[in-house]
This record gives sequence, C-alpha cells and structure tokens, in this order.
Amino acid sequence: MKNVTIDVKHVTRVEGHGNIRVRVSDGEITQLQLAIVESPRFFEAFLRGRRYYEAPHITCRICGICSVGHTTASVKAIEAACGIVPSEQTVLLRKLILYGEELQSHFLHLYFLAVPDFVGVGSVIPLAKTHPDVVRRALRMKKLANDICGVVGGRHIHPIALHVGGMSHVPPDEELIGLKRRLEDARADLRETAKLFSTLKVPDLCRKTEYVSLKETDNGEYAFYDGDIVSTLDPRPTKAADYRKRIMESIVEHSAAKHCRSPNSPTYAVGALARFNNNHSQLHPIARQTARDLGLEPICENPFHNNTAQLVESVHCVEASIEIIDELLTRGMKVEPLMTPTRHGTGVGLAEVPRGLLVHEYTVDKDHRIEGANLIIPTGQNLANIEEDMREMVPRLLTSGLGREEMTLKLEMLVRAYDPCISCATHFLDVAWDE
Amino acid sequence: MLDRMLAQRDLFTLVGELARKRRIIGPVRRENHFFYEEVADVGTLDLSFNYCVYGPRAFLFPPTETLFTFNRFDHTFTAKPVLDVRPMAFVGVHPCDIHAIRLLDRVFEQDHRDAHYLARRSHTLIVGVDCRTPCTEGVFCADMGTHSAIEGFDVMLYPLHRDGRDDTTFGVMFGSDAGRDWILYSRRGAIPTAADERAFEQYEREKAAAFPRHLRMHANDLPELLDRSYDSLLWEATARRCYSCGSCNLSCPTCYCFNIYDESDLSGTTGRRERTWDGCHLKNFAEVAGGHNFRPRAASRLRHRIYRKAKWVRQRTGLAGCVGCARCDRACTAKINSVEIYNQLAEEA
Amino acid sequence: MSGRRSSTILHEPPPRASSAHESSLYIPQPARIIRITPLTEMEKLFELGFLDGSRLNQQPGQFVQVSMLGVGECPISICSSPTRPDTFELCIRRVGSVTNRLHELQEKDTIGIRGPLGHGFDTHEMHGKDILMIAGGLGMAPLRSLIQYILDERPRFGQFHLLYGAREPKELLFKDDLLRWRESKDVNLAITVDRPDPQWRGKVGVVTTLFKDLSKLNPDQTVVVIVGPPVMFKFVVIEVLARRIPQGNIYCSLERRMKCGVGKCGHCQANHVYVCIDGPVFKYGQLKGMREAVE
Amino acid sequence: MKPRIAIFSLTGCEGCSLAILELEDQLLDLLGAVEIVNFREGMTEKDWNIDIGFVDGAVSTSEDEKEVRHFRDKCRILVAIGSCAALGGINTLKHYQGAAGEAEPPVAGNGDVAEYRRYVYGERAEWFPTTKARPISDVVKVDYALPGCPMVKEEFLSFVTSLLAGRTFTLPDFAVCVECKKRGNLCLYEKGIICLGPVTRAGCNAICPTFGSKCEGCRGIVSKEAVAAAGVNLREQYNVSLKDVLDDFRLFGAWQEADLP
Ligand SMILES: Cc1cc2nc3c(=O)[nH]c(=O)nc-3n(C[C@H](O)[C@H](O)[C@H](O)COP(=O)(O)OP(=O)(O)OC[C@H]3O[C@@H](n4cnc5c(N)ncnc54)[C@H](O)[C@@H]3O)c2cc1C
Ligand code: SF4
Ligand code: SF4
Ligand code: SF4
Repeated sequence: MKNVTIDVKHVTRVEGHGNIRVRVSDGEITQLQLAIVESPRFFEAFLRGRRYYEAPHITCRICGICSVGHTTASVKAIEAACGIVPSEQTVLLRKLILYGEELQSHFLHLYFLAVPDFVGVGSVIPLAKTHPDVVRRALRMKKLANDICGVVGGRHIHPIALHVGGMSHVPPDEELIGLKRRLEDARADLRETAKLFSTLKVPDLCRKTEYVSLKETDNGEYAFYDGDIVSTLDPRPTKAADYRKRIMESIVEHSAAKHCRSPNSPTYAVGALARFNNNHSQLHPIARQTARDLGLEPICENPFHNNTAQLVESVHCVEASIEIIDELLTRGMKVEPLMTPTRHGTGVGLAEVPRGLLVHEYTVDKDHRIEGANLIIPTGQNLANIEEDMREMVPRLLTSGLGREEMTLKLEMLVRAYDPCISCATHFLDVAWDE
Repeated sequence: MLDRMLAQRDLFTLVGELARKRRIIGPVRRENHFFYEEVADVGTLDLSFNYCVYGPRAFLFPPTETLFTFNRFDHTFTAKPVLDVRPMAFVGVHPCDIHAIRLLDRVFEQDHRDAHYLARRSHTLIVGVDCRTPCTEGVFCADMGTHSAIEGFDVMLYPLHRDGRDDTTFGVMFGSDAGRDWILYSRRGAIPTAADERAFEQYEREKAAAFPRHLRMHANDLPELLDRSYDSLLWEATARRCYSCGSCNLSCPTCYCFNIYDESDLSGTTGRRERTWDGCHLKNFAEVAGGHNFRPRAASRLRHRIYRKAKWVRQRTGLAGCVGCARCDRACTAKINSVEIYNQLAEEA
Repeated sequence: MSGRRSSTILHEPPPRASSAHESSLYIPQPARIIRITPLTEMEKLFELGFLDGSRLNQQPGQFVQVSMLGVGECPISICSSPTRPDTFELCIRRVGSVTNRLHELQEKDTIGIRGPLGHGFDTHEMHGKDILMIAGGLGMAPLRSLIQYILDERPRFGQFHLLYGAREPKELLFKDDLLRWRESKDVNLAITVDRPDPQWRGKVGVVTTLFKDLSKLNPDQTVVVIVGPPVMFKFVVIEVLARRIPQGNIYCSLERRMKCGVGKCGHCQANHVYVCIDGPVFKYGQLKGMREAVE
Repeated sequence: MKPRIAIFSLTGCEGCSLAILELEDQLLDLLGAVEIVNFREGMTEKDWNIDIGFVDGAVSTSEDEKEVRHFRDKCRILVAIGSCAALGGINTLKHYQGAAGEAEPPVAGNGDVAEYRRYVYGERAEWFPTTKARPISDVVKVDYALPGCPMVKEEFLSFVTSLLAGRTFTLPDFAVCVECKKRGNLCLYEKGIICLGPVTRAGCNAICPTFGSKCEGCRGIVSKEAVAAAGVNLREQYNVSLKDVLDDFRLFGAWQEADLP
C-alpha cells in the first residue's frame, strides 16, 4: 500500500466547497492539500456600499451553522467602527444567544457526526433505528439549543433580533424561565453524553501545535463574546484592533479560502480545543470536572480531542446560560431603542464561534455605508493545520497495518474532529487506492 | 341610571378574584401602544388606555383555530370537534368593540350556529369601559352610532371621577344578570347618590359634545349613497395604491371571513381541519378552481369591502358592519382611508 | 335611559346550549362509495350512502360539502332526486386538490359529507306548471336531481322541455339518462354541441339556438330553470325574457368559491347574498341589481 | 413505497439543509416517512434514483450550472429550497458591484466582476471563477420553490406532508402583513419604518416584524400589482429616500428587478 490517492470531496463550505487531495507514491507524500475549489462568494466585496446596520444581516448568510457567530462578530465590529457601546442588557442577550449557538453546533457535531463514527455507522440515519434513545436525547438537546436562539433572536439560522446598537426584541420572562427549566434538565442529558463519550476510544495523534483563541482578562469569563487574542505559544493578549499581528492571511492557489499563519508558527489551530487549552481555568467548575472525568487536560495537542473539548464547553455553556438567564430575570428587561453611530472609521469585532476565532473588520464611511471589509473565518484558519495533521497522520496510517476502510474512517474522523462544517463532515472520503 | 359606584381599587380587587376562575383579557401597554392580552397579573391592566391596536376579537375568534381533529381508518374515519370552553373575562372594552362583538355574536348565531365561536363567547364576561372623549384621531364611531353601547356587555364602567391613573371612580351599569351578580355579591362599591347621577348626566352631556362628526352624511344614508356609487371611478383611483395586503381586513374588529384547510401528520392518518382569518382584499379570495376570479381587481375588492362594511352587513344582520374605530385606516400602509372614501363619494353624488 | 337594561345576548346559555356538547357544524359524516361510474374524461358519478344508514333528505338543487380528510373539502351539487332516497349521487369533475383525490378512490372507500346545504328549487311552486330547463356543461349535474324529481312526480307537472348544450359530444354527461329521456314521452329533450365530432348526428350550435324549435310558451304557466356557465346564463336570460316569462318564474343556480357552506366564511358572497345559504338556487328577480351575480 | 429524497447544495450557506435538521420534533417521523438517499453529492451512482430532490444555494459558477443540470436529470421532482435557490438570494448582491463585468449584472454598479474578485483575492483573483448568481430555475425547470432565507422549516414540512397526503402544495399568495396581523404585531409603519411586508410573499409567519425588525423581502415579491402600488405609495404617500428602499429591496430582490415599477 505504497501508493494512495485520497480525494475528499467538498470538505468545507465556509466560502464554498472544498476538496482534500492526498497522493502518496512509494510511501512518500507527493501531494497533500486542502482546496476550497468552488463558489467564492465575495461577501467582502459586496458589503461595500451597503448601510452599516446591514452588515450582520448580510454576513450571517456566510454560514448557516455559525450565523449567530457571524452576527456577533459583525455587530461588534460595526459598533467599534461607529463608536457605539451596547447596553449591558444587549450584551447579556448576545452572550446568551451565542451560547445557544455553541450548544447547537456542538451537539450537532458530537451526535450527528462524531457518534456515528465511533459506533461505526455511516450517518445518524441508521443510528435512529439502532440507538433511538441516543438520537432522541440528541434531538432534545439540539432543540433546546435552537430554542435558546429562537427565544433571543427569533431563529437560529440568520437571527433577527440582533442589531448593531441593540436588540429589536426582548424575550418575555416566561420564555426565559421555560428555557432555564429545560437547561437544568439538560444537565442529566449532558451527564449521559459524557458517559457515552467516555466509552469511545479517541484515536491518538499528537503533533506540536499552536492553539489560538480569545481570552477574557477583565471579568474572568471563559471567552466566547469578549476577550483578546492569545495562544498557547504566546499568552500575551493582543487587542482586537491589532489582530493582524497575530493572524497573517495568505492566498493559496488551490483554495478559495485564505490560509492563515501566526508569527510563531506556519499553521495554528482554533476551535473548542484551542479555547480549552488557553482558558480551561475559566471554565465553570462542573465543566472542569467533566474535562477531568474525560481525561482532557491542558495543553492537549490531539486534534481528536476537539470533540471532548466541545462536550466540556457544552457543559460550560449550559451553566453559563442559566446564570445569564438568572441575571436577566433579576435585572428585568425592557425594550431599548437601537443606538446609532456616533463616529465613523474602522472597527474590528472578534468572537469565539463554535469552530473558533472569527474576525470581522469593517471600514465605515461618513454616510455610515461600508467602505471595506475583511473577514477571517475559523475553518480558513484551520485549513493549513489540517493539512499538517494529515501529513503527520498519513505515514502512520500506512504503517499501522489497518485495513483500507479503517484507514479511510480514521482520515474522515480527523477531518470531522475539526468540525469544519456539517456538510463537509457528512462527505465521504473518496479514497482511491493506487496499488 | 347608574347601578353602582365603584372605585378602581375595588374593581381591581374584584377582577383579581375573577382571575381565579377566568382568563383575564384586557388592555396592556406594549411599545407605547395598547393591546388586548391575557394577563397573569391584573395589575398590568391599564383601563385608562386610549385605544387597543386590535380589537378583542382574536380571543373569541382566534387567528387560527382547529375545528376538529380526525383519525382515518381503513374504511372510515372519526372526527372530534375542538371547542374551547375556558372561561374568560374581557376587562376594559370600549363601546365600539362591544358593538363589534355584538356583530360577531349575530353572525355566528344567525342561520347556522357556529359552536366554536359560541363556546368561547358563552363563557366570556364582558366588562366595558366607556369613552368620554374620542380615543384617538380619525375615529368616526360617533358617525356610526357606536361610541356608546347600551347592550352587549355584562358590566359597563363610566369613568366619572378621574383623578389620576390609579384613582378613578366608575359609575357602573349592569348589562346582564351575570354582571349584576358579580358586582352585587362582592358587596364592594356604593349605591349611586343623587350627586353621582348628576355627575353622570354631566358626563353624558360632555361626551355628546366631545365627539365630532367626520362623515358628510348620516350613516343611515350610506347604503343609498353606495347604491349610486357602484360605477364611480373613485374605486379605481383609490385602489391604484392598494397593496391588496389585507391589513384593513385583518385589523378590523368586525371582519369575520375565514379560510378552511387541512393539516395532517406525515403518515396522513391523523390530522386536523383548521380555519384561519381571511380577508376580502386578498387577491384570491373569490377565485375558484380553473382560475376564474369574481373580484380580480383591487378596485372591485376595495368596493366590496366598503359595501360590506357600510351596507351589506347591516342588511343581513341589522347591526352596524363598521363601528368607526378607524383601525383599517390606521393599518393601511397605503393610507387608504374609509372616511375619505365616503366623503369623496358624497361629493360626487 | 330606560332602554339600557337589556342583557348580553349570550350569557344565559341559549336553548341549544353551546357547550362542549354542541356539535360542530363543520364535522363531516362518513359516507361509503357504493358505485363509481365514469361519465367522461373529466367527470365521474359517485353513488353514496351514509355509513350509519341515515338518509340525506335533500331538495333538488341543494349541495353537500365533500371531504377528503387530510386534503380538504369542496362543494358539490347533489345530482340525484330525493324521490330515490336510499342513496345519493354526486357528479364530480376533477379540477384540483380534492376532486383529483376523489377520482382516485375506489368503491367501498369512505368520504366525508356535510349537508344537504343551501337553498334548492322550490318544487312546490313548480307544481302544475310547464317547465323549461336549460343546462349548460356541468350545470347538468344539479339539474339532474330536479329532472329525476319531475320524472318521478310527472303528473304534478305540465309540459317539460329540457335543452342541453355542451362544448363537445364527449363532454355530455349522463349519456345513459339522455338516451332514456330521449325515448321517453315525459320530457321533450333537445341537445346541441358547440364543436361536433365526426360521429355526432345531432344539432350543432350554442344552447340558445335550441330556442327556435321551442313551441310557444305560456308566460304565466311556465317556470324556467337555467344552470350553466356565466356566459351562457346571460344569453339564455335574454331569450327567456324575450318570451315574456316573469322574472319571478326564472330560476338559476350560482357558483362561487365556498369554504364553510353555512353562511360564515364570506367567500361565496355576491353583493349582499351568500350563495351558500341564500342560494345556490335563486330566482332571477332576486339577482337583479346584484351586479356581481349577473356580470 | 417511501419517496426517495435527496438534498443538494450549490452556492450558499447551507442554512436550508441545516434547517431540515432543525426540525427536531419531527425528524424521526420524517425519517420514517421518507427515505433519504442522498444528503449531498458524493454518493455512488447507484443511489441516484431520486423522487424528490431539494436544492439549496444559487447557481454562481459554471460548476454549479453543471451540477444542477445533473440533479434535474436524476430527480422526478426538483424543489428549490431557500432564497438562494429560489431567487438567487443574497449572492446576487455581487451584481451591484459590477458595471460591464463578464456576468452582465442586472443593474450597473460601480465596479466590475474582475474588480471585486481583485478586492477579495488580490492579484490572484483570476484563480477564482464566478458567474452571475442566479436562481436554479434560470438553468433548469423547477417544480416547486420554497423561498426564504433561510427556508421556513415548517413550510418544508408542510410541503413534504402535502405531497405525502396528496394535497396540492401552493405557496401563500398573500403578503406578509396577513401573518403579521394575525400575530397581533404593532405595524412597523406606525414607528415610521418602511417594511417590505406589503409586497413580500407570506409564509414566514412574519417572523422579522414579530422580532421587531422590518421585513427584508427574503421570500420574494408577492405580486406585480403590490409592487406597482408600492411605487405609487412611496412617491405619493411617503417622504422617503427611494434609494434606501431600493437598497432594502436588493438584499434579496436582484432577480426580481424586472418587476419594479
Ligand atoms: C354550489 C356549488 C356546487 C358545485 N357543484 C359541483 C358539482 O356538482 N360537480 C363538480 O364537479 N363541481 C361542482 N362545484 C365546483 C367545485 O366545488 C369545485 O370544482 C371544487 O371546489 C374544486 O375543488 P378542488 O379542491 O378539487 O380544487 P382546488 O382548485 O384545489 O380548490 C381549492 C379550494 O378552492 C375553492 N374552490 C375552487 N373552485 C371552486 C368552485 N368552483 N366553487 C367553490 N369553491 C371553489 C374550494 O374551497 C376548494 O377547496 C360546485 C361548486 C359550488 C359552489
Ligand atoms: S391595508 Fe390598504 S393596501 Fe392593504 S389591502 Fe387594505 S386597503 Fe389595500
Ligand atoms: S371597517 Fe375599519 S373603521 Fe370600520 S370597524 Fe372595521 S376597522 Fe373599524
Ligand atoms: S410590520 Fe410590515 S409585515 Fe407587519 S403589517 Fe406592518 S408592513 Fe406588514
């Protein structure tokens, strides 16, 4: 098995679809690339000339799974550019819906993509027959996550109530109370989930990697909404406005998504594991305990443990959501008018979205129309790192004595561990064996 | 003649007691406007509201309701009606809306009794609040004779002495035995004094003067005016702006048209038949299979609505088809205004 | 101020209390399909009987609401006569959701029926009179009920002329009935088609062309019944009025979109009338001034 | 026989495919009632026997065009889900960037296609081919379209249920205002906001106005007459900037520019 060609169709759809190509001849990797080949969508271009308040409603359409995340980064960036400081109530609601999306995305990934892998079925569809209780639990948790987004933002995919300068809707108390009750019930489901994952065997692949994420230094929160850029190699915080000092974008010929490197490493990873590695001490105690139970310890450099980190974060987000709801209910909510720009210029908005650090940057002109935009998407940042992991993994696989199917599965699992996006992960690795 | 005097405080206590047995629906402030809403805490009711954006009809005739559920078997089926008999009380209904409810009552009783509406209605207690002055600009209730109500309520409250939001004293009039029993058994309030009666007479005089007329003709003459206006060019001229969005119909407290459709589960064995509000301004309202539309143009639909409101409904029911609340006029994003239409027609004729 | 003391109409439960026990107007009764007879490419005749054995007790000209649960409901005229009461028949053209599904059904299947609904023909008023009936297209369906009634109660009626027009021979409904009626002395039947096919031996032309063969009518003694598409209606009325038939003796049946069938939903309103409860059968005199009905 | 269902994606955010997975309460029933044979391209040829194919995403490259023709060949019924597939969607915003670009945008903007590629990808812009963004109906015959950004998942469910029950499925042919009123919202015009509700096809249950935000027209215009009325009203009844309203409309409306008055 010295010559192998691996073709992963449509790996990522952050800005279109992507392919992974691996070619091995005589035991040497001759080609290995992660290529975004289709449909560049030009969001950065067509934002130009649009009115400032449209940015979140346009950019959430970059990705259906991360649309709350894009909305969050986008409102933060526009607000930074326009000199708007949102109210505390607004920030609380934004955090809550962002937790909703983290949960929704993590549950989707853990149950719909990872679990079928681990139990050895092709997708969630057969799982519905063989493990109906697991699927039902997954759906229950996913629905809760969706409903958090629905209550706060109107819907999860392309949320409505989130605007530059505030919220156009505040949830009624009853709905928040209902969510809180269900979040409390979800603790049991999460315990079951942890039990399930503790029985699954996590493949072993460690490679020295730089992990980049936000870190919150003011209020000590595990960073999703607020924070500065840090990494495992350089823990000194960098402010949003200086993101270019930490993230260097480059264009690679085979990909419509730009690749990224950091000043410290040619590739780096973002996502749940990166956040965990940088911020584990800021996790809710219950989440920290879950990590310990699952044997996850910082700094973990096994990309397959991204799943574990997602689970740990889910526990955290459930607890954090309960806390926010309590706070909102105690303070009492009122409809606040949207704030409008006080200045114009350039602003950067960062957010930790399910797949990692997201950057939105806009320049707004004096009429408050958008003059320029730059968006850096987590999967784009991970692409080069995934290539590196594959480079590490392919030779090991070739010598592992595994059968073809098992090898294919392992490769699929690696891709999925990064949770590039559901579409990619449901894709089959089309492995062509050149022998 | 007043039946009772009641302070707002006592009224709220009474309503609070009522809330143990009935869902309480009344005016609540939201975004600087008032809406009829079911309240958990009667303290959120605001009886000094100007007008509610929509009438209370949604609680008697919901925007969408299930008529029956069904189960299909091999060679037959069963169907079970869904009737909502949860007791309700509307607290704070202005005279126009009381007239509107009377019309709905009549329509749903007439010819064939509609159990779905009547189930709710017969479990509803209505506490009216009279308007001393027009609730807002543009209303033409006085023209339609609906700015006062003498029936259609269980209890009517006249805000006789108003010294601030929480300190109103109401003159109370009973409209039904249920209303009388409710107030009298509570032993709250007082027997009206001669001074109260004088205050009430004064109130009525002031009220009569406070409501301007907007129509250039008497409402009773509207049918005849319309008879002469069927071919007026005004319909086309006005409807040029009409979106056919139906906002006028859907915000009207007297509109009762509906559509019926089926919903089923994925297997098709169980399901339900539902009805939902419809509107005669919507394009396909009168369209039949094959595509023939009996009112294909916005102008013919606008004319239909106006005729219906000012002529045909009265012809069928003997009651006002329009209560002059101007909700349609406010709702119309094309600013099509019924008073303006009537007056323009009068000018033409 | 004395008039003020009237009570809310609905507080005291009215005699037929609308409580949870009051049955809903909208519930269909199960009826079994006893026989299905294809009539043309588009129409099938369904013979039906209620599962519980009850009878429909219709008036000629009335209609029912037919339910395919899960699909919907639509109004269909009853095309059999109350003088044949054990079952009833519906002639259904396939044009949309419900009617397409009805055409897929088999004998012994069950559908839902509400009715009879609406206002049919006043057969008492017709007793002793000569009858002139003009049917166009699917208008034959509601008329068949009246035709059967007249034939079953023949001695109560005078002369009976039946004029029937269809676009093409293959669209003629109830061909078996037509053959029988043509042989019968009880009815004077004339048929015409707009577009003949090679086999057609009969008359060609719109239905008004049949008027020239009609013997003289006695205006006070004759009841005229017209059911057909709106265009036909207008021209036929002109012919009939020209023969001095009083407007109170001319009957017609209207078709409108209908949802509830019981005078609530508003869809079938034509001017001030509700076709479903005031009609579908009207006297021409009633329609005068109802611009929507006749235009 | 359970209908065999496939779900495909072209250029878009795939939120519409995701929306199907967000039908948590009905998902198991759905999986019981239909057979999902292809939840994206990339399955082996023998699974291309498809009764109903759902496509999200717009046609935005020549590759998309090839794919959608292939889907059409393989599916008995082809359904465009979401605004991208049904109307071109947000992708069509790029049309307003080009003047006389290769894709001949419907309305001239202030640059061209090459220019916006350059904006995003610098000198290497020519590596990234793109064409005008179009609804799939511009390339192949589409049997049904379920517009909305994202697709309204309840409408998807009702579509599938209707097909299974033999009901005719039709989109609502009335404006968003109908649903907005049924939900008892305060009309945004009362707050001085120009909402696209009166000209936009209902079916979303007026979710945007319900959450305090104006209707952005994602489900497409409801009728030419309504848009014509809007033209009259904006000129005669409202004192607003037509450019702003046009900008609102263009968020999703590029493909319907021809219907503007
Ligand atoms: C009083 C009356 C008697 C009728 N008698 C017959 C008859 O004997 N035989 C026959 O084949 N047809 C008859 N029709 C017409 C028949 O009702 C329509 O063809 C039928 O409603 C089409 O329904 P559908 O669901 O198949 O079509 P769709 O086009 O799917 O109709 C959807 C809905 O539109 C409404 N609708 C559409 N067309 C009509 C229409 N013409 N009349 C009323 N509502 C309509 C209905 O509410 C229906 O449920 C009659 C109509 C009326 C009003
Ligand atoms: S609200 Fe105005 S625009 Fe809309 S249908 Fe009614 S009259 Fe026409
Ligand atoms: S027609 Fe207009 S004014 Fe009259 S009752 Fe209805 S909404 Fe009020
Ligand atoms: S808010 Fe928009 S959708 Fe709602 S009624 Fe007003 S115009 Fe129509």
